[in-house]
Amino acid sequence: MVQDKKTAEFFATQQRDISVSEFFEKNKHLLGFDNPTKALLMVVKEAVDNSLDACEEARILPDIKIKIKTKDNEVYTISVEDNGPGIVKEQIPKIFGKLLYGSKFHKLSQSRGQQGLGISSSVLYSQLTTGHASRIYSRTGSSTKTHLIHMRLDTMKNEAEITKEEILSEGDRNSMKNSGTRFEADVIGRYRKSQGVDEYLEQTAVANPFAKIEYQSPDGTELNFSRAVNELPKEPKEMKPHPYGVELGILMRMLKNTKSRSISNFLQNEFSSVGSTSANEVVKISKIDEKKSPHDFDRDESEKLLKAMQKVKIQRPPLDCLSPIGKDALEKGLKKLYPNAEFIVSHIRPPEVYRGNPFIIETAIVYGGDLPKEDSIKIIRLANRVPLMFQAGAGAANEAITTTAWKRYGLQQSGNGIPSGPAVIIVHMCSTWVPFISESKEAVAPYPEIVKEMKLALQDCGRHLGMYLRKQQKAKQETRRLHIFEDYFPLFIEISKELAEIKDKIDVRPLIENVINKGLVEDKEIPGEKQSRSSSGED
Amino acid sequence: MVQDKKTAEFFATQQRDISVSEFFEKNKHLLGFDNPTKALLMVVKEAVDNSLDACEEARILPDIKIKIKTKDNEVYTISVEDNGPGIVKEQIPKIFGKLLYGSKFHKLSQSRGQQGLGISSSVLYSQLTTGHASRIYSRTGSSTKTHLIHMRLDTMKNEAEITKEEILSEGDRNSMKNSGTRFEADVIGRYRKSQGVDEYLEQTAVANPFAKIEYQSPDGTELNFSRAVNELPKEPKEMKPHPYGVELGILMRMLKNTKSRSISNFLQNEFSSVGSTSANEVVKISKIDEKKSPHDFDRDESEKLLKAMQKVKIQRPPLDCLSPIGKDALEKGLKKLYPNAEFIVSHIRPPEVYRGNPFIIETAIVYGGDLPKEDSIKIIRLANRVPLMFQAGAGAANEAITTTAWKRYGLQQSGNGIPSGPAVIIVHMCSTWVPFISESKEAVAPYPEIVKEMKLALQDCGRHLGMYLRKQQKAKQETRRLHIFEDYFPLFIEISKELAEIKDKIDVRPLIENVINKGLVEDKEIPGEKQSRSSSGED
Amino acid sequence: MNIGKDVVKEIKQNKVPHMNIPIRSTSNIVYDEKNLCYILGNREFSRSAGNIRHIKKMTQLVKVADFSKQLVKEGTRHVTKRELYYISESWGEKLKFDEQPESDEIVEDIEAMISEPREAINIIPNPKGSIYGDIAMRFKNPKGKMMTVNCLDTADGQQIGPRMTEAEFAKTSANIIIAIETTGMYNRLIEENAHEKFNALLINLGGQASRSTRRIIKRLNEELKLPVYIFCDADPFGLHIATVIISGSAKSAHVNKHLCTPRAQWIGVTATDIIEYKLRSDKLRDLDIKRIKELQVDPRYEKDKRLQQELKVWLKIGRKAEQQAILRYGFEFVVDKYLPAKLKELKAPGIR
Amino acid sequence: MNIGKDVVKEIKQNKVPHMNIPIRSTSNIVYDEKNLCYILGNREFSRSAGNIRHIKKMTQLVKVADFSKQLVKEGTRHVTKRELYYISESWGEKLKFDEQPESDEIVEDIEAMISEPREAINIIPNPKGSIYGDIAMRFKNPKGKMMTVNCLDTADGQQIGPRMTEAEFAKTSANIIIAIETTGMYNRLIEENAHEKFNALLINLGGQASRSTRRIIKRLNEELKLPVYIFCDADPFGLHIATVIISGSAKSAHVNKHLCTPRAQWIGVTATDIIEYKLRSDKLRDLDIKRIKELQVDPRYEKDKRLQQELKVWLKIGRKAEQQAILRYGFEFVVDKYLPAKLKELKAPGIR
Repeated sequence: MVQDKKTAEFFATQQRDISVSEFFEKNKHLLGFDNPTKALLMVVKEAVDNSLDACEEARILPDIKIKIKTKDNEVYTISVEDNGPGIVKEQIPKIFGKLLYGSKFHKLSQSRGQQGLGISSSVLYSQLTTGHASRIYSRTGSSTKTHLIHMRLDTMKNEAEITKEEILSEGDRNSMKNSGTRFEADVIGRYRKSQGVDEYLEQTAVANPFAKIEYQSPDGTELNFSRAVNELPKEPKEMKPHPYGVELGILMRMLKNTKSRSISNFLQNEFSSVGSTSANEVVKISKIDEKKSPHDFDRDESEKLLKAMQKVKIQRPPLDCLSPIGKDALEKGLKKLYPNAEFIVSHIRPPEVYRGNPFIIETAIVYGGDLPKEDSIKIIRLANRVPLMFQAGAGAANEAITTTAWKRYGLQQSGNGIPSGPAVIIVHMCSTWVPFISESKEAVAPYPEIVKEMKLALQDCGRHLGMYLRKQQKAKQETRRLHIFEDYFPLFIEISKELAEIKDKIDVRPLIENVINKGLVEDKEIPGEKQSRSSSGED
Repeated sequence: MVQDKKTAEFFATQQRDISVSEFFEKNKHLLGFDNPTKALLMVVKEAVDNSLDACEEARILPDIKIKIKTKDNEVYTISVEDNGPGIVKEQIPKIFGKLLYGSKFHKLSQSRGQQGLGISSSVLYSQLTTGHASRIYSRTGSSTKTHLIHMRLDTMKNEAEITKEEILSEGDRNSMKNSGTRFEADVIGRYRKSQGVDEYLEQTAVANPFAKIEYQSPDGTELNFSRAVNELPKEPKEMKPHPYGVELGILMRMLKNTKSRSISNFLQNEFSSVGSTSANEVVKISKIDEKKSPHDFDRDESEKLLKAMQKVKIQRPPLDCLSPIGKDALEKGLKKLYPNAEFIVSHIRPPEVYRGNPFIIETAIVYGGDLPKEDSIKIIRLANRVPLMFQAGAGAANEAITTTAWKRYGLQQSGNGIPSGPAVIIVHMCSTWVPFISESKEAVAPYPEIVKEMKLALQDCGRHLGMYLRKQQKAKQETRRLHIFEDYFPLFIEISKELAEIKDKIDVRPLIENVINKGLVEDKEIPGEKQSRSSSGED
Repeated sequence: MNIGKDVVKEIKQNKVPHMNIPIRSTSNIVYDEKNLCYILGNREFSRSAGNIRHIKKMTQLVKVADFSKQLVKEGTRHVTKRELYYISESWGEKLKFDEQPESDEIVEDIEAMISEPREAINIIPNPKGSIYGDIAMRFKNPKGKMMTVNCLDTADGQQIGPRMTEAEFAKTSANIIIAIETTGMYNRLIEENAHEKFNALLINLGGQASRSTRRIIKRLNEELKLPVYIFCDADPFGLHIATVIISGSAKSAHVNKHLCTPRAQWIGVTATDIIEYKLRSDKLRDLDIKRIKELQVDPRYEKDKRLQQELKVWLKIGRKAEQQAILRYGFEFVVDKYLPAKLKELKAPGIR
Repeated sequence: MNIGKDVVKEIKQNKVPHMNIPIRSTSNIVYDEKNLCYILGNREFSRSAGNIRHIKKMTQLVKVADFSKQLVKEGTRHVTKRELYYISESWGEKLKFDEQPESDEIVEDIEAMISEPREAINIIPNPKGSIYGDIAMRFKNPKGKMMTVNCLDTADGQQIGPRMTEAEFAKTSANIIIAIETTGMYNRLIEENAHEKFNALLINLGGQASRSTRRIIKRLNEELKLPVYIFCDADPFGLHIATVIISGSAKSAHVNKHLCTPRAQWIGVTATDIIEYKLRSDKLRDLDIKRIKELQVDPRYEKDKRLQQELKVWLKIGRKAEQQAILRYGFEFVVDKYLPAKLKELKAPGIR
């Protein structure tokens, strides 16, 4: 066979750009659109996450309405509406019609969405499966009108393709009452009760006890979660990177782009937790001329600087960039969801750091009530207030739970398994950067620093649970003590007399009174009392 | 607390584009750069995959040289050189310096790389961890000279940033001898023998028996794989999408962009396996006016067309787009890797289709020789001739292997586990689109159609293995047959006489000769012979 | 035993010798309405000396047959199956058994071929159990001398061994036989003088009755016409002990008619007794329940209304008890109240 | 038994009564060089009637003591531990035992307190084993009448039950005692007339010797000065059977000195025999090896050179055999060659 050799020139004609939309269109499973069941949930989840983020940033107590309708159990129309600030008309095509566009990616701050992928991928999935345009309603205030934009996503250009624009009159039944955003899309999906939208919203309510959520499911049932607290959480601040978490390539870029003229200023301005003392110490240790402009650093100097940064002891990152649910709000939220629970406890860990990113772990345990006694406990995993619904076995929470010894806290556990008993365990991680194990954000990567904090928090909750259960136990025993003594003592004396063949009348009542009154009734084991028995039940 | 409400206008100022490089820089674990050990392997793997693809497309028998050096066991310098067609200078910055750029993404054809992510992410990882530029040497033919380009990746622009360009003189020791490409990069990595580069190259040699691979490892040892066959595999053809695998959104885009004027032509030109008969049938079933221009189709008409396409019986996709390793080449490659193996068998399945994508499964089993007898068998998983090194438990091959009953084929297996015994199992899937479970291409998604084909192929190999093992067994038994008969028959008669208290002399020799000569010695079980025994070994 | 003769006959006719052996697997076990027990059907399989999978077994079979023929001739020795296995070593490499199940199978093949229990050819099961009460036994001692012993003249009863099993019944005043599952209850009945009160022979089964004990019960029943009453734990295992004495086991279908006592009766302890006497009880295990359900459809007991009723009660209460649980009413209750009531219900002779 | 009297004394002194009970756990077991067995040390623990964890057990203890005192007085009844457990139901809710281990523990507490085995208070173990040979036994029958029986006049030996255990030894011509582990070998020795050949009483242990059997062996040894030889399987379990007869078990340290026969000797089958007689053998299990290693450092056998030598051989060959494996040489070998050689080596009286 003659081989027709192709040249480098020929290949050059074949190569071209791939748009990020095309990439994710072909790889939609990477964004969580693996199958119709999951896809339905993902669209709801991305829209609700965006709504909660928008309300929280605008300091508005969120009021979210979710409706899912279907005629044929194949195509589902999803509508998610919030009372947030709305979106200015020009931004709508970008936010909903462009993958990798958003406000959170370049900041370090705690938020639900991060990568600017979620809601536009819903638009993409919708048009891919049903061909329909998505509808975005937005009103930015009561003085403006509701805009309605119908749009698709042009995957080759990674741009929105607006198919229709309307301004709704105040009387229109689709007009928004106040400021807010409503997202509507049609997707091919499948609805199921468990591990689906219902459970996701239930857990979202626990993670966001300040939100009001109204939900109408495809089968027509309504599920409403009212607010458990009436205050928004403290607004998390944006932070700068911490010196301990930066890589050489990033540092070089920062040096090149900084406006600071001196290296000491550079360190103080571009990083968090660096004051003049530590900045100067870094410069000193690096042995680089302190007058050298950051722009003139070459690779080797950058590397020296990086090593110096890691040698100097620098404070932890600031904590105001994190906003945990909080002990009170978390417990109130759980009480609402489990009104019959016998015992609820939560624990919030002090902030910790992994790879320069600050994070806080919160955990809670709900015990008793209507919870099934025999099953494995239920686990609710949250990251930046967002429920994680899939890959339960892979994440950090699973590792933390299965490597904790639950027996001592009163739950059943066989080997290193998920404990069982009438309990729910909640594990929440909030951070400026949550390390997910995939883009579809299904589980938190089990970094040792994170697993350790989760375990410490769980152990604290566990100790409280154990104490509660032991106290319950003890109270029951206490009442039986005196009873036993009064029951057996006269009988003991009676039989002993018979054994000794002594007929004298002996009144033991005074002795009994005496022992009880003096508090001499004991309840303790004696060393050596446990007699060794190799077998039992001989004939 | 007064809440400062932020408006939609304020938020609009916060939002911006995220470049795909920035995205993957922050999410590098998604590309397989989870940790130093894996990162080192990924860089080698991406470069070797590119080299093999280039040689194969240019119909050149590949000759690949890999060198890895380190001074401090932290920074590793990796060099991968091929004898392919080289790359024209203008394309180098795009191929190596831009994520999502390549020739394979928009085509349907079998190739190693697909998404245009791999080699540029290596450049990205290299600069992120060491700050160094990567070096690309390229020579497009013996009449041209070797170009050397030093470059980094500007993540904000997703573009190459060339730091130095050279043209090497023929005498320069770095000059390439003939056409080809050499990629050099420095990364922070960790080298280990098992599940690392060595094993990857060994498996690559099995999957590409026509390639010559020379490898110098960080510890200085050299590993060379010579060619097992001297012919390149048949070149896989590019294919058009198959009507059964298309989604509504994609179909709508194709209708809009087609050059065909009639719907029947559109179907025949833009899809594979559609002739005029089936095209006309589709049009008929769709009940759309056959004269309507494809450009004028609205959504609902597109949907009708799609449903009609799925109703009409259309041939399978063409098979010349696939290029399996082949029974002969695969077995030769395995024989080279396991020269002492007792038995090697392979099986190639006829092409099948999942979601409109054609694919072929090949499997092989190597048995005996130096392989450890007690361990779990070794599994080599290949996809489009590329070894899959991680997530062995998650993929289709694992599911196919563990749900096959290996005991009947002579391997040990407890429950639904990985079988054990002195064996290696090879599973190769080639397809125009391999469904990986993550971008880092670590495992093939376990779609039922794929798992089924894998099982059928494995069962065929298993049957051959079983037959071989049973034949070995049988030969041994045969020789013992006559021996037993001649041994026992006289004794049997002797004791029977004693039992009957008969003293007559009986010469049994003639009867023995008679039975043997007439071939009357039997060796079979009689129905009912197995007497039921509920217990054994009574006193 | 014509086994040897048949072989020699075929040889002389210049044929490859064969043997027909009754099939003992479940498929060839049938219920014999006449003998009221399971027996083997007519199906046989044939071993041919020309089949190398058979020739060794056939040779070993004639060897075992020849060996036990010598034992019977000699008259004072008995071997257990285990002993046979070890003794086979003295027969040389070709004939010795590699595993005991091999020799056991051949012993059972011979039993089936000659339609007699192996005791008849002096291959005996391990003895277990003992007898107490007024009966004089005539037996041959190891030296071949005939002797007589009365089972009332011993301290704790006569051990049932190979000689006892074969003894002649010289004289007895007993009216009935009570066979007792546990050694504890057997001793209790001795100490409470049950043998006098009921004019009974007391037989200690010591759990599942050994073949020797089943054989001696059958002989006492048939030769002396003494009715037999079986007193067991109130659980399916106890009931099983009783049913094995009454109708034999499927496993020994080939010799059942020589071992079982079809007219023997089960006293209890019954499921109803557990309720009536409020006995200390344990939950039935899954295995127990399975066994009860099997017994409900067993052709041997389909028509036994009392048994069927008890099985129903068992399933309903889901509990089982030991026979000694009756001791909750003290020592005498079992002979003063419990057994008299039971024996009266079963119409035992001499009980008012 | 002063248990009751001590309680009443303390009550009269207006004290909360207590009881001291010897500790039976391993930490309080010591080797008694005089009696050549493990016995309990001096440590005791104290139960107080004022401790609610103790009061119920103490009440049950005096009840059991009182109950068995009545048995002893009456003189014809014995109960097993299981029977005791069931009988406790008749004592009412407060005194009855919920689980048998509870009553068992109290029986052992009493044994330790009175320093006598429970047989002395008519709480008997389940009997097992039998005796064959020329010895006349005088026993009290259930009605209290004294009777005599010779163990040679029975078919398969006299069952060792509660009455046999307490029997007087009226007359014997025997010189030695051979105790045999398996029923199979016991029957073999009867049938080979070993009792005559060695002038021996043959005792069938039936596996691990029951307490009754150990007791009767000790009595025969002490009262009639008959030397005892123990013939077991060639494995650590067989050896264990021998050592329990010789020195008792740790579990029964509190009564060992009433049960063990320190001068009894182990015949074998020894590890050396396995090699010498080429016996059919199986691999030692891990458990066997562990047991052998324990015996190597056991203070009771440290100075027994023959035993230590055999233990070494055992570990070396790594195999075990059953005593019946000697049958590879036919029936008579065991009495004609094997036992004579062994008894001679152990200097048994009357053996040339």
